[in-house]
Order: sequence, then C-alpha cells, then structure tokens
Amino acid sequence: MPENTSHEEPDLIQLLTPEGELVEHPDYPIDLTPEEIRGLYRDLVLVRRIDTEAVALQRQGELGLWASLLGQEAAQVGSGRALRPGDMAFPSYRDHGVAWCRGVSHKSLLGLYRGVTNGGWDPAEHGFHLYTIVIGSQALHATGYAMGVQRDGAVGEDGEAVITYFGDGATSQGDTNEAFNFAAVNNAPVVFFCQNNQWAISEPLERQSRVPIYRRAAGFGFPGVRIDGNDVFASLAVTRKALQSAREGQGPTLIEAFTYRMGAHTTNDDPTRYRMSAELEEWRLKDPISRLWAYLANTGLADDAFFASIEAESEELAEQVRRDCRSLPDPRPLDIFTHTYAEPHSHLDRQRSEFADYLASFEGAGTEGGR
Amino acid sequence: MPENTSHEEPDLIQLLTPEGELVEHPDYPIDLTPEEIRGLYRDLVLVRRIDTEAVALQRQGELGLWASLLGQEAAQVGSGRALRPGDMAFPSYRDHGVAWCRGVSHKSLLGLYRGVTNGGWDPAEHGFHLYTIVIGSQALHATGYAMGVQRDGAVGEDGEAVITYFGDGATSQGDTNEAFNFAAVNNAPVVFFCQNNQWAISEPLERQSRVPIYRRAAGFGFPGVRIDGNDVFASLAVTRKALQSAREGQGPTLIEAFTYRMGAHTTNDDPTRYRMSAELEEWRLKDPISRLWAYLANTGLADDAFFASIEAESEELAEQVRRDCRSLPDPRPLDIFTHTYAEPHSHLDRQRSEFADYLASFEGAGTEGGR
Amino acid sequence: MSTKLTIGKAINAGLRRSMEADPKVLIMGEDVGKLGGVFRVTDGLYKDFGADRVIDTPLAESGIIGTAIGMALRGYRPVCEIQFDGFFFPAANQTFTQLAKMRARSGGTLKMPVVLRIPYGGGIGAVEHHSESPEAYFAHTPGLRVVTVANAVDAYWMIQQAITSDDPVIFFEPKRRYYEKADVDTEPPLASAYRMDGARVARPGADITLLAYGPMVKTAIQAAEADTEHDIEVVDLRSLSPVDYATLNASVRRTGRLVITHEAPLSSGLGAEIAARVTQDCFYHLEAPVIRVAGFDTPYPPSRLEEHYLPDLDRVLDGVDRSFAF
Amino acid sequence: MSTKLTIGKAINAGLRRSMEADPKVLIMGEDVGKLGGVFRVTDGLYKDFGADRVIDTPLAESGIIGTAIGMALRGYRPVCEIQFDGFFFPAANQTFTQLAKMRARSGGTLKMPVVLRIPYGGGIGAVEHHSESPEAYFAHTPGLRVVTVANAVDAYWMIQQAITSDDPVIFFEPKRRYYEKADVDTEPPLASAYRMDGARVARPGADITLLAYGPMVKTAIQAAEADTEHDIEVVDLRSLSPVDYATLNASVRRTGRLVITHEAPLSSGLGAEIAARVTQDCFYHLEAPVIRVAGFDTPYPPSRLEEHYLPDLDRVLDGVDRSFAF
Ligand SMILES: Cc1ncc(C[n+]2csc(CCOP(=O)(O)OP(=O)(O)O)c2C)c(N)n1
Ligand SMILES: Cc1ncc(C[n+]2csc(CCOP(=O)(O)OP(=O)(O)O)c2C)c(N)n1
Ligand SMILES: [Mg+2]
Ligand SMILES: [Mg+2]
Repeated sequence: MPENTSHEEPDLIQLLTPEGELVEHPDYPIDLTPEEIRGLYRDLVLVRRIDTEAVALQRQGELGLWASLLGQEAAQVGSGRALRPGDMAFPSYRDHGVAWCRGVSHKSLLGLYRGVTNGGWDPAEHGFHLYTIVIGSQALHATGYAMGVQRDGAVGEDGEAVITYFGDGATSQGDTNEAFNFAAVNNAPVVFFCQNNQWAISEPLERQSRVPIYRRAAGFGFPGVRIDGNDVFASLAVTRKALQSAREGQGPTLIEAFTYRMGAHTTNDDPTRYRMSAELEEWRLKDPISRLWAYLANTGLADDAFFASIEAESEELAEQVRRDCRSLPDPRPLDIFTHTYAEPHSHLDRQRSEFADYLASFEGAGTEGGR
Repeated sequence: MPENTSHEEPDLIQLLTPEGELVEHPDYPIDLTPEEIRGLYRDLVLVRRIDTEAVALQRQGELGLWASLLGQEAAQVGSGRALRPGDMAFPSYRDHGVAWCRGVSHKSLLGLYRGVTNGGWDPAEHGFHLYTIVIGSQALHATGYAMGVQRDGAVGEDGEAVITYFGDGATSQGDTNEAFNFAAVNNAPVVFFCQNNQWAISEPLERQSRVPIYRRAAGFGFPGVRIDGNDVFASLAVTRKALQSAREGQGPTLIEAFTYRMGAHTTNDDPTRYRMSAELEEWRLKDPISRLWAYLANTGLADDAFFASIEAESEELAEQVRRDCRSLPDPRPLDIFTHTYAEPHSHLDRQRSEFADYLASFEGAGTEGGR
Repeated sequence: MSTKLTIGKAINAGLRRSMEADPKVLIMGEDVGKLGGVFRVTDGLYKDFGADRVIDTPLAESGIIGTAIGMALRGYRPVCEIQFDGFFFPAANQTFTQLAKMRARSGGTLKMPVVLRIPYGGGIGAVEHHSESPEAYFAHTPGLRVVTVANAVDAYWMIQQAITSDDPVIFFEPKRRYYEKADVDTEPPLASAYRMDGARVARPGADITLLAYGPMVKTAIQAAEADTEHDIEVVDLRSLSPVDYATLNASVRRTGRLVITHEAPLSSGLGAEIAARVTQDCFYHLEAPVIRVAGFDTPYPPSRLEEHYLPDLDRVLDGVDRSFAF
Repeated sequence: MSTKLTIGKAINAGLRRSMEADPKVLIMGEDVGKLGGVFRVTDGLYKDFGADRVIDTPLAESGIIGTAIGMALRGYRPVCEIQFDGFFFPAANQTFTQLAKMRARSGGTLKMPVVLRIPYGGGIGAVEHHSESPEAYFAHTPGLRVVTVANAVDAYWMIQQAITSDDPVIFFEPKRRYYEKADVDTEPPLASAYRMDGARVARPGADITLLAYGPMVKTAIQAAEADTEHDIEVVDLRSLSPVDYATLNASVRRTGRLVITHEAPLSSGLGAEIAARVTQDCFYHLEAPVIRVAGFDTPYPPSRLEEHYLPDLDRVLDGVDRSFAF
C-alpha cells in the first residue's frame, strides 16, 4: 500500500549524488559559476554552524527551545538562493537556512527561541515573513500574498514570485490543502516547498500520506516534483524553475524535497523513543554538506585554503552567535501591551495603566513583587 | 486551463445514454432484473414527486426552506440502492433520494425543513446519518465511522461499508480533504460520493477546482472515478463496486457523479442572477428519468399499465406529503432544554425552571406573552 | 443628501464608497460576486469593480481568511464575507491564531486591515447554523475589534470605519434587521463621523439602563416604549470590543440599574463581561444586580421554537421588572 | 492502595484503567503512540493496547475531532489529545458545530462520548501558541462539558468520569503542574468517586473567597498561606461548565467577598460569567464587587514576559487587597 518510503523513486530529481558526482538532467542544467558553488558551500556550513550553536545554547539554558535544521541545509539553502530579492517567502519554524539566504540575522532567530519576541524581523525588509508555528497556516498567507502580486500586475518575466515552506506533516492539514486549491483555481504565483524530512515529531511519513507527497499537486491541477532534498543543486535548480514559472503566470508548483531530520524534532524531543538509529546512519551517508565538499574538492573548484577560510569564518560566527544570544535584551513588562492593536483600545489602555501603577507600587520596596 | 467543463471526458462512465440506450462497459456489467429496473424507475419518479411537493409547500409557507434535488435523482437513487442494509450513509442536506432508499420517511425530511427539528430520524435505524449542513463536516464523520467498522472487524466480503455524500463546492473545504487523507492513510472502508451538480450556490465549478474533481483522489492515493450522474445504472454499478472494494478492505474510492442542479440552490435562491437558461436547456436533454423511461418503454420491460400505476402512486404520495407536512406538530417551548446534554447540567436545569415559571406567569393572562 | 436606505443597502453603499476611495479595498467570499451575496449586500460591486476586486472564493472559510491575511500583508484591505454566523468556525484558526495575533507577533511591524463581515442572529426562520450569535468568542480574543450595527446610519459609517482601521475588525450584521430603513446622509466626509467604538444612548431615560446591540436594539427600544411604569434608557453598544464603558457607566450611575440583553447564550456571553465590569466600576451606584436577558445555554433551536429562544419584548421587560424587584 | 503520582501519571493511570474497563475506549491524537505524547501522558498505552486503540493520527486537528465523532457514532469512546492549547483552533468547527450539537440535533437519539484532552496554560517558557487558556470559548458553547484539574487525585478520577460521560467533555490539563505529586488511592471503584462537576473547598477560610481552577489553584493556596492579614478560603472550581454555584455561593455568602483568578485574558473570560452570576445570586451578601485577577487582553506574550502576564501570588493578593479596600 504505502509507496512513499523509497528514496529511489524514478521521478526524484538529483543533480549531485551523495558521492559528489554531477548528474545530467535535461530540464535542469547546472549553470552556476564556481564562485556561486563555493558560496553555496559556505551557506551550508555556516547555517549548520548557527544551528549547532543554537542547540548548545538551548542546553545551556540560553534559549527556551530550538528547532534544528540539521540535515535539511541543502533543501533550504538551495531554494533560498533561488529566490530573487523581490520575491517573498513564508516559512515555518525550522527554516533558518532560508532565513540566512534572506539576510535575516541569527540574532533575530535566537530572539524568537529565547522568548524575547514572537517575531523578530521586518518581513517586508527581507522578503521573508515571520515564522509560523501553527502548522499549515502560512501556506494560505503565501497564496493570498501571491494573489496580491497578481492584482499588482507584478506577474511576468521579471515579475515577483512567492514561496512557502512546510513539512511533511503539514500536508495533512486542511489549510495546506485549501492553499493548494486556492492557488490552483487562481493560478497564483506561488511555489509550495515541502521539506519531507520523513518525520512529524514521532510520526513517520506513512501516518501522513499513503502516496508520495509530490503527487498531491496533480489532484489539484498543478505540477508536483520530488527532488533529492540533500542536493543543493537540485534544490536550487528546481526551485528556480518553479519560481520562474510562477513569475511568468504559469501558476503554482509543489516541490517535495526528500530529506531527513537528522536531529530531534526540537530540543524538547527524544527521538530514541520512536526511531531506529540505523535509519540515521543510512541518511548520514547522504549528508548535504559532504557531497558538496566532495564535489568541490574532486573538481578542484575549491582548495584547502578555501575550506580553511570557511572553517575560520564558521568559528568566528559561532563566537558571534553565542555573544549575540547572551546579549539579547529582555523585553520590559509594559511591552506586553504595546502592539496588540495599531490603534488605541480602551480596555488595554486601562489594563496597562493599572499594571503600571501596580508595578510602581513595588518600587522602593526592596524586592520586585515583594511580599 | 480549467479542463473540467466537458461532460465528454474519456473516462466518464455511462451505462445508459440520454436516449435510453445501454452502453457496455467491461468493468460494470448491468446485472439487474427487470423488477429491479422498474423499481429504480419508481424510486426516481417518487423522489422527484416528493421534491416537487416540498418546493410547493415552501412556497405556501409550510416549510421554512427546501433544497431541491431536481436533476440529481439518478445519482442519489443509484448510489442509495447500491447500499446494503448494514451499510451506513452520511448525507449532506440535499440527499432526499438517498434518504428514500434508506427508508427515511418524507415526513422526517419535511420536519427538518419546516423547522420542527434539526434532525428527525434515528440514524442507526436507517443506516443514514442526520443531514449535515456545515459543508464538508460529514466526510470526516463517515471516515471515523469507517475506522470504527475496521476496529469492529467488520471488514470482509460480507463486511460493512460507509458512504458519504457532498457537493462540488464541498471539495474545497479543508475537512473534506482531511477526510480523503485520513481515509487513505487508514485504508478505511468509505466511499466518497461527490454530486458535482456544476454549482455551489452561484459559483460555477471552475471557482472550486482547476481540474475534474475525481482526480483529487489520486493525489491522496486512492482511486477516483467520474460517472454520468444522470445515469442511474452507472451510479448503482459504480457505487456498488466501490462499496464492495471498501467492504473487502481495499480502502476508499471517490466517485464524482457529473450531474446538474436543475432547480435553484434552495427555495431562497434566484439562479437567474448568475446562470444562463441555455445551460439548463442543455441539461434537460440529459434528464435521468426520461432516459430510464425510454429504456423501459423501448425494451418493453415496462408497459403503459406500469407507468400509469407509478403515476397513480405518485399522485397518492403527493397527497400524503401535503397532509403529512401540515400535520407536523410544533415542538413545545420547554423542548428547547431537553436534549442539549445526556446528563443533567445545573445551568440548564435552572434556566429551564426559570423559563417554565416565566411561561406559567402568562397563564390565564388571556394572551401568551401578554403585555 | 439624505437617502432612505435599509441596513443592507447602507452597508452596500459604504462598501462601494470605500472601494472608490481606496483601490486596495477588496471584497472576498462565497457568492459575493455575480449573486451579490445571499443577502445582496455586495450587490452590483462585482459588475462595477470586476472579478479582481470582488472575489468569489472557493467554498472554504479558512482559505478565505488565510488568503485575506496574505493579501493584507501585500498591502490590500480585504473585506471578507462569512455567509452565515454558523459557518465562521472553519476559519477559527486563521482568525484567532493568525489574524488576531499578527500585529503583536511582529512587534508592531505588520498591520492587519482585514474586515470580516458576519450576518448574525436569529429570527428569520432558518435551518440550523443560520441564526447564531458568536460575538463572545471574538470579544474574548485579544487583537480583534468587534462591532455591530443596529441601524442604517451606523451601518453606512461603521463599515467604512472598519475598513479604514489598521486592525482586524469583526463586523456583525443583524440579519433579521437587514430591511430596516433609515435616512442616511451619505455626503459628509468619513472623517467627520463619530468613532465606531463609542456607544450611543438610543433613547434617554431616568430609571434604568437597558443595554442592547445589533438586532436587539430595536426590541429594546420597543420594550422601553411599551413600559409605562419605568422610564427606560436604552444604550446601543455598537462596539463589543472595546466596550465604551465611559458612556455606559455614566448611564448606570444615573439610573442605578442595568439590564443587558443579547441573543447569544447567557453563559459567558458578552453580557457577563459587561455585568462584571460595570458592577466593579459602579458598585455603590447599583441598586440591583445587573440582570441579563439572553438566549439559553442550548444550541439555537429549530426555527419553530426560535420565538421562545430569542429574548423578546416581554422577556426584556421581565428583566426590567426583576431589577426593580430587588 | 495509595501511590504517589504526578498529575501527568495520574491521568495516564486513569486512561489505562478506562481502557481496561471498556474496550470501546480509544486514544487518538498526534504523537500519542510510540512517543506517548509530548508530555508522555499516554506513555505505555500504545505498547499495551496496540495501534488500533492508540491511534497516531495525521497532523490535522479537525480530522482528529471529526473522525472521533464518527467513531463515537459507531459506539466508540475516543479520547483525543490536542497537543497544545493553541492548536485547538483548526478543530473549532468540528467541536462547536458538530460535537457540541450532535445530541441536540438528534433530539436525544445520539450520544457523543468524546473527550478532548487539552494541556493548557502558561509558565513553561514555551514559544507562541503553547501557553494559552482558551477555556471560555468552550464554556460559552452549549453542549460541551468543561472540566480541569488541579491535583493528581482529581486528575485520576476526573479523566475516568469524563470518559464515562455520554456528553462531550473538554478536559483541560494544567501543563505547568504536570509534575506536581500527590497520594492517589487507585483502588476504589469509579462509582464511589465524587462527581466531576462539583467544586471543592481547597482551603477553608472566613474572610474572603478566592476562586481558582487548574494551574491557578496552587498559586491561590500559596497566596492564602502567605496572607497573614486575611483568612482566605480557596475554592477549586474543577468544572467550568457547569459551574457548581451551590458550593461557590455558599462560600461567598459566608465570606461576603470574592476574588476570581485565571490565566486567560480578562475580558469575557470565565471569571466574567462567574462574577455576574454570583453577584446576582449573592447581591445582598457582597461587601465588595467581585474582583478578577487574570491575564491581560493581549496575546500571550513571549516567554520572557510571561511571569508578568500570569497572575502570581502578589497579583492575587493585590486583588484580595482591592476587595478589602471597598
Ligand atoms: C496546528 C498544529 N498542530 C500541532 C502542532 C505541534 N507540532 C509542532 S511541529 C509538529 C510536527 C510537524 O511536522 P512537519 O510538518 O513534518 O514539520 P517538521 O517539524 O518535520 O519540520 C507538530 C505536531 C502545531 N505546531 N500546529
Ligand atoms: C462551511 C459552510 N460554509 C458555507 C455554507 C453555506 N452554503 C450552503 S450550501 C453552499 C454551496 C454548496 O455547494 P455544493 O457543495 O456544490 O453542494 P450543492 O448545494 O451544490 O449540493 C454554501 C456555500 C455552509 N453550509 N457551510
Ligand atoms: Mg517533517
Ligand atoms: Mg454543487
């Protein structure tokens, strides 16, 4: 019955093998400069490093939580680098690699997971919407945004495109399916990028779908394609093409990036309760960074000095991440009231002033809240 | 872009043409006795008659509303007659033809649309759940029920199957898609029967789906099939096969019955605001009853006496419907409180007794509620 | 220039004026296009503004609100119609977790100028799910503004104010009053109108305050007129979140008594919050506890029972009597 | 035989006992199987009862409740876990329009023995949507019963009572108290337990009644212990719908004062209903208006602010002081 477990699907698009060999594909020529390829390598290494540091910071009590992207760097960096500056992305909560590509600082991400904010950056500035935690909700936001793009007349060869990220689990939500349908019916310029990392917390893919996820798209009347999600070339090339097709008025595409969540679901999770380490071992051989390393090294597109410089940059970044995290200022109590509404709201104004008085009543009492 | 407007899709299953000619189909042999075929004719005529009377009763102020099945008789009667006694159906609000097949009296349906009840029959007694008005909700109930059938070990050659009815508009709802997925993942014994009557109130099909609806199923991993919804043979044969497949543990099927809503959406609606009468004329040629009449007459399977007897029965039934409707007793005020909970609830008990006192205070005052 | 308009037509006129004033204003919903909505509130807008600005959506309420949020993020001001009160619930997630919270989440960077128009309330002899009053769910949700109208004048102005608000506004339309008429002067600039979050003394009185909103305002006024023993002041709340306690408390301090009426079920209805708050604010002025006359704690009954479920003139006056009995 | 159990383990023990007692009892939800739920409340049940009775569902809350309704119609008694308070909303339609109304719709023919377990409330340093208190939405919905627990004993008994109820029960679990322990005697038959809809005087006192439920009961008791000036009676509500006004009114009539505390936003929170009702029932006994100490009318803030958002001992005692200041 379930046919969704094989990585070896005939229609999986792979341009770079786990061994670092290029694969020719008629529809997706690799037209990247060596510079760009080294850039991708740098992206992959640095986002993994941010991630590693964040996990460690959580362990040290500096973050409330962290959702690790370990293993999904290629899917995120490839698709993130396929975006143009004017495009808009609607992420989920694990898309730190896309955030990186969109120029969102690690500091903002840390702020969210430290609990100093529920947002942390200006979506318009980065073409990167806020993280969305309620599974599936952002797929509709992206679709609506794309319908706005259409209404702005911004569809065309140099038009704008929209992308939204979600997981395999998210494909079960009504909202995600409604988004597929709204996008199809309206021919909206949106790319649905599903990172199928094989797990939704403890639930394996077969609890979410009876057939490969990319096939869902055809049922709604638009193309679906499965890529090797650990192959940064495939992710970049296929996403770029899908975005271009959206941009030019061909409507939506669903990309299923077949990848693997190498870490726990979040720092709260204990995956040993539900999955086999053998599975992990198997996927370790498909690591997205090693294969690009192999390719760069084998082809001579990068030398030891290059790798050393990335390593050094990574160390520096790690240092910076730790410093930045610890230096994040706590919000102030009265900030609770500040941004619920754009315009004044009498209930809140009253609560705010009562609370201010209450806080003031402790002043000079020696302790904060001091019975 | 939209490919969903053609009735002449290659994969539409039709066993009886509008002209009343049989069509051979390798997968769906027609193995009905003349008796059964005449029975289907009788069903079609009588459910249409109930419907006609109900529309008239609404015009006379006897019903608050009526949702006419006009044009959809074959879809409903065919599928309804495919059910076995132990099967369970989850209808929407227009499925009076299925109700008929399940032995639910017209009186119960009239009670609902008159406003004396929101339910009106015992679902277990008839294998026919209550009408569901919130679009799409019943698809999940059917799926859950089917999962219950699995847990009861009632799957197998003589097992039980579940069917749920909904419209083309309903396929846009998150709930319907979640039901498709739950059914697929659990391989639940449920048949999704979509009456695509081309309209969701004023919205034509292309506002709901970019591609033919039956294709949605493949995206979730189960078969979808389109039938001529005005062909009672096709409806019966294809539904019977899908039910059997569910029964035997093969999981769900989606049947798209391609039909047409000949009347207004409900008695509240004015379709002249949004659709062309030419469309209506075209569909009139495909009438589900005339074609069965032609078949019976041409083949000699029924004679004038038969048709006359059905006509007489129909007149009698009409009379009965009018009488039954007018004789429906109004509920009593305190019934409001009776069935909210199965067990006592102190708030309600208090409100009920206060209201009883309040009502009693008018007694003898000459008028009911008498200022 | 003053025109006689029904509430439905007044909303239609307000929508039209908003769409003329701002090309970013869009209409979305089921059957809002050619049909003009099942209550014809968007009548003519599709014809005059086209399918890009008056969008017949797929039948999916979550999809409507979810895509409206996306449109708002793109700079549009969508006005979404939920066809009936009882069909809001599929959109609860997008409304409560996304629409209401987006601004706070963004620390004030984003705004959410989205209006949800919801015809609500009973009294039209409808089938299940077409007669409900879900306003308390919204009033309990921080980040939303909630208003309702009781007459055509307010309908005309308040829909426009809702649309110009940068906050999400839930706009409840009293469906059984859609055909009530009033003279509406459609000329003055929007800026000159009162604010939609101010309550209104609909009928001055000295003995007791009767608070109503939406469809119950008419009933409240009729009750006040019918009561020859007490001089009843009727306050029309207009805004359900925030509530204009300045106006309300001033009335209660004068009269010393308050009766609240709404169609929604009593328990945890909006009347509860107002009763609790007014009691706290006016404790020494109240000569009786706040009395609530509301729908019962049951699902809305089949329509042949709705006259008993809905608070009517007699039940409202019974509430007044109960207040004076203290 | 008495065992020391945490609230989480007590619920687990209650679930297990229910499943042993009745083969129709099923567990459904996200990650309830092998993982045992993100809070491990269903730990071990999958192993012992198998995948047919402990169902890891697709990630779709509407699907969970919708299929649970279907299972209930087939004679099962599903216990659904909603992973966190903030993720209930996709299931709002199935819960409010179907689950709550099915019995009334059927005129008493159908029953809906479905339990929704919802870990709720803040204080665990979580990200957005993991700290909310949505109980008022449910308490305002006729057809649902709503309960919550404050200690392991109630957790053990009340989950079983919720499961044996033929009405849908929303079972709120105070997530920040999951690890609080108490001695639980798991031997007596279920029939011998008190009813889950009765409130409990958690700490007797003479001067003022302090009403709390779920996670706030512990805070209320701590506040009462800390207050050396006033003899505070703490009432643990347990059932939020219906509310046990007999117990509550008796307490208020004795003390003459009432403070209500909950984590949920103040406006139209459950405290409003209770304040309004108690004021009506005990008007001549109240020496001060009912005071509410609650969350603010804002979305739950980022976790670094939650200590200020959540009513704590000091804010509760400030409420007590405000009552006495009248
Ligand atoms: C509506 C909703 N329900 C439940 C959750 C709790 N939850 C958080 S992540 C998660 C699993 C998500 O799986 P998937 O979509 O595959 O994304 P992944 O975490 O694997 O990236 C769940 C159930 C949620 N965030 N939102
Ligand atoms: C959730 C929900 N939204 C809106 C409605 C109002 N409504 C009633 S019927 C209908 C159209 C349904 O179209 P379709 O599913 O094609 O069924 P048909 O009426 O054509 O049989 C709508 C929008 C509803 N009943 N439920
Ligand atoms: Mg996943
Ligand atoms: Mg239809």
